[in-house]
Amino acid sequence: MTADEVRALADGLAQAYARERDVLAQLDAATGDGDHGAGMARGFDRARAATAEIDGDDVGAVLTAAGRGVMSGVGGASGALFASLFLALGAAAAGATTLETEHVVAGCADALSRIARLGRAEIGDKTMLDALAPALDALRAHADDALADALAAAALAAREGAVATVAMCARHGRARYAPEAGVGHVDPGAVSMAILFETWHDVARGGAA
Amino acid sequence: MTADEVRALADGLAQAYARERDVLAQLDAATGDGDHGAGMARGFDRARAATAEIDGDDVGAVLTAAGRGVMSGVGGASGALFASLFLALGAAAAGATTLETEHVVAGCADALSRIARLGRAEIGDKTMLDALAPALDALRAHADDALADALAAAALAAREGAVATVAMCARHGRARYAPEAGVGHVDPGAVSMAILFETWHDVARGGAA
Amino acid sequence: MRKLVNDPDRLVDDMIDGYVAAYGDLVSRGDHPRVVVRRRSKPRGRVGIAIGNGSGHEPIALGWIGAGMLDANAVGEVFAAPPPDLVLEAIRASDRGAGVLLLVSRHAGDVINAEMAVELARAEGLRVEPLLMYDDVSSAPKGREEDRRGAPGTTFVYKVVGARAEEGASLDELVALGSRVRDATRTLAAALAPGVSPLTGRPMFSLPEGEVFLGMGVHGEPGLRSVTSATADELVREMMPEILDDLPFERGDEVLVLVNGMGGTTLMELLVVHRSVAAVLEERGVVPYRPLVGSFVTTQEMAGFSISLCRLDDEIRRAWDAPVRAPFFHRPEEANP
Amino acid sequence: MRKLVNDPDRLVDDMIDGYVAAYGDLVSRGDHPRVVVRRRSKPRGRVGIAIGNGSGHEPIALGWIGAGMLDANAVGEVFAAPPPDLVLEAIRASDRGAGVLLLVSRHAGDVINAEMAVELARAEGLRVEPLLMYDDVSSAPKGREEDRRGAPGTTFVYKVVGARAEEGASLDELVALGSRVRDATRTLAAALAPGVSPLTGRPMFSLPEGEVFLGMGVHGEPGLRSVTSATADELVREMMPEILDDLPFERGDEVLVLVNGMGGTTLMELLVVHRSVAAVLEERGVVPYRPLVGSFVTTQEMAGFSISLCRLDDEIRRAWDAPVRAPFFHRPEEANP
Ligand SMILES: Nc1ncnc2c1ncn2[C@@H]1O[C@H](COP(=O)(O)OP(=O)(O)O)[C@@H](O)[C@H]1O
Ligand SMILES: Nc1ncnc2c1ncn2[C@@H]1O[C@H](COP(=O)(O)OP(=O)(O)O)[C@@H](O)[C@H]1O
Ligand SMILES: [Mg+2]
Ligand SMILES: [Mg+2]
Ligand SMILES: [Mg+2]
Ligand SMILES: [Mg+2]
Repeated sequence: MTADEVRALADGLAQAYARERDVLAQLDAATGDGDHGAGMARGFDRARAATAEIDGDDVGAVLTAAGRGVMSGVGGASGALFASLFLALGAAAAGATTLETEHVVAGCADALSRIARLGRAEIGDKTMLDALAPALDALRAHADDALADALAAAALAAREGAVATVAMCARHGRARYAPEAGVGHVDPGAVSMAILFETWHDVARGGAA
Repeated sequence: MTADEVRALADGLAQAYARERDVLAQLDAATGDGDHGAGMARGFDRARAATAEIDGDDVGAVLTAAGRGVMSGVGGASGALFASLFLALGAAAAGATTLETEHVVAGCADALSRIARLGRAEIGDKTMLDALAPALDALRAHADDALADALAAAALAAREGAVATVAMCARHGRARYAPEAGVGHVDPGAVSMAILFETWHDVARGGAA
Repeated sequence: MRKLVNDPDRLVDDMIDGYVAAYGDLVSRGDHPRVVVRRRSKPRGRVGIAIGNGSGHEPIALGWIGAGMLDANAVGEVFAAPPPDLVLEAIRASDRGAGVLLLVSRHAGDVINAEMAVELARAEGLRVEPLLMYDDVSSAPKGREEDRRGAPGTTFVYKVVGARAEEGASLDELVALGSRVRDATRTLAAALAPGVSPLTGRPMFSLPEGEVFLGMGVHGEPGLRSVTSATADELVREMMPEILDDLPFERGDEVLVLVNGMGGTTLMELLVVHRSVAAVLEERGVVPYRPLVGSFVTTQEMAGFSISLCRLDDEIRRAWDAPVRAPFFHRPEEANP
Repeated sequence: MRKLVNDPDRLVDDMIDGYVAAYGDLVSRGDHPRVVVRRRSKPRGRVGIAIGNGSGHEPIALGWIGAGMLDANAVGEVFAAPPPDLVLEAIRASDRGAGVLLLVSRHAGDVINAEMAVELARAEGLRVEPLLMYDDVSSAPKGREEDRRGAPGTTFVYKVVGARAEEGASLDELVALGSRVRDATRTLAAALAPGVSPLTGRPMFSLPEGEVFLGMGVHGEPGLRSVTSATADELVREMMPEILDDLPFERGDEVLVLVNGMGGTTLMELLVVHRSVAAVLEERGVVPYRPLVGSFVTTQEMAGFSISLCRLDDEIRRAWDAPVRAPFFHRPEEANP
């Protein structure tokens, strides 16, 4: 992916989260406070603007700009965590003019450990990690493939991971206080993570966002 | 009326206002804040207790004790005004062992001007004065008659006065803020004044309170 | 349970118990259990400041006892003026040999009971002057100011006479000063939803959904008219001319400002309201001085607010700035500006 | 109109506008429009005290900026933790060359954003230590205190570290002191009715009529269980053992006490509640020191209250007594007791 394709990704994500705003809000309302949809929509709108403002063909710089936009725009528990993902990708790809699978594997791996550390969460705690971790496994399994192919596998794995959170007990975030810790409901942050990989795959294979 | 009969009057009034509590509350709720029934019931219960506590056959002293009970027990706009009536009667009859019509005329006349001064109210302003003033006129017309007979006329006049408040505009108290200043509703304080003279007449003619 | 009450008949006593238990370093019960006084009286030779008022509006009155403000408060039943003998106790408790100023918010019950209390006090040889306070522009037309009700703008009177009494002003000076503050003060309220009576557990009045009542009194008495503003700013812009044009407040005037919450309105909202008040003042060239925002004069959890302005002079300004050590009055300034 | 709002998207900005307009002698906007700071910074060489938190709980945080308490507040959206870059601005704004203590009430969003802000600040060469605050006994069992949520008992930490920072305590001392206050504090809340979201205009949760929820969090998160107490006293007596037995507080202990209203509960009721709290403390032989009653940490107009206790030592006591000049924190004592 070129820097402009990363800009297209930011644009695609802004559209996707605007479209899914109400669904995400309802998922969060079921177990948390209902603001996840608005936060993601606002944050990725900022990310799109940030990537449009930054010139040049350094994909790392564009991803970092996206991370800054997410960071200042989302707020709440998930904002800093999604920002961490983009900042880690930006750091992994710093200076490159094409985003390759290896950058994505390295960035996601770094993000996984950062998110787990910041959130004090483990896999299985019913958070966005439960979508990110299987996506990272899939990326690793396809480390030598083209980015679009690796992302196809990651998107599938992320969505499966998100769906699997329905059976988990929340141990972090506000879902922890939901009746039975939210068992029976999917985790909104995990769904947002699945949407992220799905949109990314769409953009990477040249599809419409 | 002897001092013991004045004690019986206090008892009768306590019973009457306890019985009429909800009616008075509703009348006050229509144009004011609805606390008039509770206030009168509480205040005349205190008046009864105060007259029972004071020994001796000085009717003036018993009436003054009743006034103190009303004063500390009713609260709101009407408490001090009803207390003024009993304090004025007590002053007029100070030292006497029988309450005579002349004491009542003098006491009510004094009370009328005190109440008008304290409340800055005039006759026709839709207050308790609109029951007290016709009662005083009737008492004056029967100044040479026995107390029970004078009170019979006063009770009738007070009730008529209370009923006539239905057409008046309130210029004082909370009824002033009622829609159209309460036109169409009787004034609760005037009704309480009518009840007072009716009960007094009952007790004076030796009837059950 | 919608209200935290034990027995409605004991509510006022329970409240006072809880208050003197919490703030016993500042206030205590007087000789009468329904009179609350400073823990340590003001020095002899200073004028006492007393007030009697119905409860249910806290923190006002009860919470403003302390150096720089009130000496004694006679606490009535919920929304009912305290009887004369109780007000008399508050007058006695605040007398330090230089006379007592009795503050009276102009509502029928408060006025009648206060006047009778003044008679009783004078009969005992006490020196006491009542000061009627009225500031609500909605309750009588201009020119009949003395027929208006007391509203949250009375706060300015409490604060200013409280400060000057502490400094040693005489009773005559305080009557003149308090009258001046009152005559320079105007208030208008807007109610959005009723409070719940702690006695009955029921709403105190009803208001059609979406309507705002302008001129609502502190016991829920109606006033001017109902409006349907869409935003806080629109509502404030509807209210401000009624206040500004009544005195009138003019370009260049300096004013004290109080945005008072009625109980059920959040501080977040009151600050949003203050933003609009400040904007209108600026447009009119009226200059605010150290405004106060908060819920000081409440009607249970009634939703709404009032705006009060008081035109300043130097004595009022200095008195506004003077320190207060009451449990619930607070308007600090920088220590060394 | 049930809420006095202009545009929900501008609510936080409007609130800050109204705040700095009213209290401009004490506070002002920092370099970032969502950071509020003291008008005059603390002297150089003193440790700064910063906090980021979601809005909607006023007066807490925003209202506590001033000498003796906070230096800077990063104001998040309603009930949403502010993002890391905003918290970073608050850290920068409170740095006076001796490091910054960043207070963090333990809620997932606040913790995550604060930790990331700390990383960003350190990357800039700033010295900053986060202090996690948790006091809500209902949110995790004894033994897992560090999994509990922040609740209104965090007030004690703000006040105590604020006072000692003003006096010149070092960052290390403040971390130790703040941890000690936190570890000596316990809170339990009871909710009677939900608040209304200023964003949606709808109630934030629902509660069956007549039920009281014990352990409700400051955003309406459920906690322990629901009860149906008939009186304020019964409810307090149900709550106090959960608090007292958790630390435990023992006979002879001296404690700070906070009875905090959630917004929609009147001061009258809070004082009735405090009466029962004081009675239980007396029965247990636990000695209250200068309690505080009022609505300091709110959840819009949610009805209910919380009870917080903090076991005292001499340093904490002196810091509790120290003066504060913040617009909305107030606990005076007699000038010369
Ligand atoms: N401690 C945590 N570690 C990892 N992810 C978390 C944590 N807490 C919350 N999340 C994620 O954040 C999502 C909620 O995000 P959001 O609604 O934006 O924040 P908030 O809970 O502050 O309202 C959850 O669904 C979960 O995936
Ligand atoms: N200024 C006044 N002068 C004479 N009577 C008055 C005045 N104000 C009120 N009242 C009388 O008091 C009655 C109301 O009494 P009450 O409900 O006990 O007092 P409040 O209005 O304080 O609740 C009215 O019906 C009227 O008769
Ligand atoms: Mg959420
Ligand atoms: Mg009444
Ligand atoms: Mg009344
Ligand atoms: Mg949130």
